[in-house]
Amino acid sequence: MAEMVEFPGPGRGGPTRDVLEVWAGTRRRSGLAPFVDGLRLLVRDPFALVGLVIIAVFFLVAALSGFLAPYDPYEALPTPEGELARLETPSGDHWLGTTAFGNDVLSQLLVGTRVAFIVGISAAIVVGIISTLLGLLSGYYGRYVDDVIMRATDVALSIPTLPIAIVAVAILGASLRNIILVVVLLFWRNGARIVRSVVLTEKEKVYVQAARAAGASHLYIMRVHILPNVIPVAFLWMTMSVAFAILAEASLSFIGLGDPNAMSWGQMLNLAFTEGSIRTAWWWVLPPSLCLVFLISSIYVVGRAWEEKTNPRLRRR
Amino acid sequence: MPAQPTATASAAPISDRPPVSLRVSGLRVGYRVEQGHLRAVDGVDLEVNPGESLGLVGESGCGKSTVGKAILRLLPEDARVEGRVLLDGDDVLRMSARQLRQIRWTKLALVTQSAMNALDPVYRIGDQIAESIVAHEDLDRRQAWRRAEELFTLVGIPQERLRDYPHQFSGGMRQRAVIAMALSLNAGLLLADEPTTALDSIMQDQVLAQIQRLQRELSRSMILVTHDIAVVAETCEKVAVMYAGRITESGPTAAVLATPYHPYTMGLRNAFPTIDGDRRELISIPGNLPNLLDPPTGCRFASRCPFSTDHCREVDPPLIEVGPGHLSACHYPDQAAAFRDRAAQRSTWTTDPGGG
Amino acid sequence: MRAYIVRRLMQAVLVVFVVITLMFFLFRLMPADPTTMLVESGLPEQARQDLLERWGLTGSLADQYWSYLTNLATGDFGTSFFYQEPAWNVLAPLILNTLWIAVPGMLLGALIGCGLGVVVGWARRGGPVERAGIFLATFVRGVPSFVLGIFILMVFSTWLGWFPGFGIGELGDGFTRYFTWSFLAHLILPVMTLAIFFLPENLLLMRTGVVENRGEDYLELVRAKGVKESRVAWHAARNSLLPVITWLFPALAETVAGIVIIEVVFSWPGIGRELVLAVNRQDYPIAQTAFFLLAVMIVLANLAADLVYAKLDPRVSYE
Amino acid sequence: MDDGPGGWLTMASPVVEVQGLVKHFTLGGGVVASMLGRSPRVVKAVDGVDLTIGRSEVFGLVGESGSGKSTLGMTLVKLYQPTEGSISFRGRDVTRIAGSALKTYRKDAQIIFQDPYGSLNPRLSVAQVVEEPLRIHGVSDDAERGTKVVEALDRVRVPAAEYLDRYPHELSGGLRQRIAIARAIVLEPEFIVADEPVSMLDVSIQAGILELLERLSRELGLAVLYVSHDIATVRYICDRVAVMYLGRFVEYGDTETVIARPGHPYTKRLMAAVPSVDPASQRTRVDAHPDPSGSDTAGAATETCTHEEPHWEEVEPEHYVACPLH
Repeated sequence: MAEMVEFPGPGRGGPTRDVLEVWAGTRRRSGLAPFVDGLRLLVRDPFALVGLVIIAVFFLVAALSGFLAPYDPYEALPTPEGELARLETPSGDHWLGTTAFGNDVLSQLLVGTRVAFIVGISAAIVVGIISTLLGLLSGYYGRYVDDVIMRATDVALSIPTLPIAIVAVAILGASLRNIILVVVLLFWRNGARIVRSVVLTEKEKVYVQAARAAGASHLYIMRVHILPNVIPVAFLWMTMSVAFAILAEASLSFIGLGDPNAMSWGQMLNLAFTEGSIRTAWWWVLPPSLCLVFLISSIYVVGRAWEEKTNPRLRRR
Repeated sequence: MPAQPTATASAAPISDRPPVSLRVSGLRVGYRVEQGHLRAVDGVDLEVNPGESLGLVGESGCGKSTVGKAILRLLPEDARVEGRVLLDGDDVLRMSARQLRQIRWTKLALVTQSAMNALDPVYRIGDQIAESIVAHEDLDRRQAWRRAEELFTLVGIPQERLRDYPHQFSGGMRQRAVIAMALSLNAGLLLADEPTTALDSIMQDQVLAQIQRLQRELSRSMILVTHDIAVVAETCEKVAVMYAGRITESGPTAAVLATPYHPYTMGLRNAFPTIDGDRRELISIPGNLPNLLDPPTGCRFASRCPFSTDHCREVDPPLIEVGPGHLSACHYPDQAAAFRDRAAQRSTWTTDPGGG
Repeated sequence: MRAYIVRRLMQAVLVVFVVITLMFFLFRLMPADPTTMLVESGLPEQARQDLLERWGLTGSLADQYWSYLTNLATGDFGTSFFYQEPAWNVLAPLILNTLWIAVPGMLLGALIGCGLGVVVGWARRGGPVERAGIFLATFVRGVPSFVLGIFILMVFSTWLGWFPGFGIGELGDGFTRYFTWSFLAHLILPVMTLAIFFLPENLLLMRTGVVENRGEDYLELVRAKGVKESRVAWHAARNSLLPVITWLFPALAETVAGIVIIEVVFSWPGIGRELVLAVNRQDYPIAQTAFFLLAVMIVLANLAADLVYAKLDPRVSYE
Repeated sequence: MDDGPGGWLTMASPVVEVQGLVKHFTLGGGVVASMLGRSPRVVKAVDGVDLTIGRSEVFGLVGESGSGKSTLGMTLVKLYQPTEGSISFRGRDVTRIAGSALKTYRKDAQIIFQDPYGSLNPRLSVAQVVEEPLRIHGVSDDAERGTKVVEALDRVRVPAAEYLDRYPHELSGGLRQRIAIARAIVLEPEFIVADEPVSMLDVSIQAGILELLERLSRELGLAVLYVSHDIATVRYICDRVAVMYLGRFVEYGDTETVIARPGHPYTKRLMAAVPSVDPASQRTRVDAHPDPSGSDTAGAATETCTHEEPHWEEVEPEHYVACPLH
């Protein structure tokens, strides 16, 4: 006897579709689909699109800074008259003028872009990995593991960030490696919390229970059901960490704890500040300031748009 | 402590407002969504006379809650609402924000489903009740609290619990608190939107009994929006059955449920499990709701109706009077008796999924 | 309630203890001991040994840790290399200076930020107010504190010349110490900078909260009651305050970063600037003490936020 | 339970046999909590339950929220570890199994959840959802999985060709629940817990799902535990029913008998609260006046057994009531 069933709904391909063909069709899927979807959503937001373009331009400049820089950023340049080209206003020779030490501002700016990306990206990758791992462990296994990790982040969250960074870099020595290390130590904690909260929501999903009831191992559940939801969030946190790291490096450099061998935007400002040129040499002060603002803000704007699109509670009906 | 008011005396301090009549005509609600224009409600007429209770019943997606919210003008900004909602002759849909504020809660009060969120979690329940009173009457907070105490007595919650926060109440008590709040200004019309859906059966029964008792004692008009026809059968004098944004059948509850004229109502009855009497066969209605982005022409139920004809799929059936106050939107009212017999047999509803 | 406060206090003490311990080990990580600098300036070996002993730098690590703890407990934070004075005496007068920027700056930022957040959150979804509000807030949030400080300095001090941008001005004596026109004029720009630095995150969080609450059922009921629309928004705002306060905990630690930098930019004699100076002078007792003081400030602020939260959210149980 | 529902409980070859099952939850534990000297709270979700379900049988379990009925179901499929008592599956003790023995049991015992919207991962297509258990159990041959998936979909009357590549959000609640059932039967289990499978569905399609469960039980010889808050639906697919209240059974029996002559005050109460769709039926509502204490626990609580061990009485053949208060 035929049984009542809801209709298949408006036909799709009609009843002639071959089961095996359809089955074979379901075999092909891309693991990158969430990212592609996410990117598509981002591109639709004009602010995010502009942000993405700005980031891409900075990235290109960073990659090509060696080619683009007209002078050696550390070289004290002479004027045609043979004197030190000190605090020259922008000109055809020096598009962005020179510093109090006779360095070419544009060249320093370009090299600074590279430093920003080196610090930002390497710190973000490590932060991403650590936060994801700890967040997964804490959220998925719960109980004592969670208790210990979360209490640790509680304490870590009460420690003032920049002061500890200042002290740590002062003691360990001012180098890019140590700055990256300090950034990682500072930002794993927020990331771990964010990942953990996603895991906590995900692991309570009924389909995870169903997979458990079907005998799925922890690894299987993590891989198939939890990671796909964690990765976009972890990726967002990594993106934001790039900004945090650039910001932290700039702050440390600004107060004189930058790597003496890597001219960063923060260091340029530090030099301008300590030389007392802040109020006079606008060509020295503005470019690194604006670069910092545009790069960091662009990352924030993109991150924000991503969050706006992916947080179901913020989405418009 | 104020003197314990008795059940009858308690109504006295509440302003004496007459029950309200409601007449909804040609109500349409649409949303612009990514895929097009979603017609959530597509031409609904309703009538509630003073002191009457109407059950608005239907399944998920039929538009019953949207109708309720449209009456109170609580729909989101992007909803497009057409038609008339006459409350004692005044059109709610054309009121200014100020007029709307004035009639809300004095003429039209809402009892929502209080699963968890119907009450603001950070305010004391007493303050939330007092808020509605102070907004409309020239009373200070203390006087408003006195009224709230009386209302709590009315719904059977100890007065001192007014000082509690919502999370300290159980589901049933929250529901009663919401009812007390709806009664705070003795509004002429109560709109109860799935008021017992989240409750266990025993609690649901008590709350419904209470709603019904208060509605009758205070002679309020009421619209009860629910998916549960049994709840309507026991609580409301009149019923309107909705399907896919339209009313398919309406009339006195007893007549509609005992002698349905619309095949959808027949199907609903057959699908409803009961514990009284002998065990009957349960028969489900095959098929799905039509797509409201692009509704089919003709009767919306035609694709699932075992009796549908080509005529049904082409021509919209109007609501026809089939008995005193009993309307049905089916082209074949004269065959209703035969339909009822056939609808009771499962073979009538059986379809072959492949050939559907 | 009292048990709750006691428990929170215990947690705060625990955090301070962890910070102290962390500090101890951090400073032991130094490649050379702190006297090296003094040796270079011609300190005799005997004097160096005396110094090491006085600073608790002799003996096993456990002994050092113990003497470090006991010294702290007795209020002995060591002697500054640079000032040749007890670190505590150097830093104690600066605590108030820092608070003078921190408290008004953060309060202003939070108040204005939350207020604007409600406006942006309550605006039409996808409308110009929402889009512009979010964009501006996100953009400003990306401005590093020192860049913000430099801009404000350039505009209001150098260019417009409205306010002084360097130092703390002339202080009065005794009770009127902080009530001179000079001091207040010097206070304005740093406070403004901190407020702007602190504002966007408050705004964004408040707005997120309001938007999320807009969809909640209870708001529908509040609106149905026929109260004024502003009152409906107030309900949403009141509920959104809770996540904002939750966020304050981690944010406070970051905000101190802003304060340190702002003190440097405006040459404001506070704990943060002294920390930076000390680090550059390798004056570790001062650095250590300044760090300790900042950490304690954060812990106390966290404690306050925690208590405020408990007060605002009736669902917090005091058990 | 020696004087328990005797012969009614013993069955020639039961699929599932449960004795004295207890599941307690401990709340508020944790390192910090215990350091601070807070003692954890124990919730007795299931507090001593005996039960047998045979081949091709659909056993009904009725109770309100908080009665422990869902916990019992989830404990039976070992999503929770029982605190005490025993579960045996086809004569094999599975109470404390782990590792590969547990994995084998997972193949034999499956569960269908209440929420058809939450029980399917929105990122997976129907094909991927239904084949998941096969993948987990190492059926590595793609074609073999395909055959089994199509077969399971056939059994739940979902046209595979049409639906294999659809995603959950494209499906109605009823279809989703069918897919969830297909996932549950794809490993050919012998025991299924159906935890409120229709309570979130529209009335007009509930019957179809109930019917499907009944047919699958018959065709595949499945033992089914049908858990529901709604005694009315139970009568359509279950021959036997147990009423659960505060972690214990208060009444067992033949479904029609229990519905016709409920013995325990709680069962009476529960049944009296079910509204009738028939306008002619003049049901009198119990206690329209609210509980003066303001508490929610239905009056039954005060009438329940205070004995430590419930005392069973056979009020009529195949109908047992715990501590009946006549």
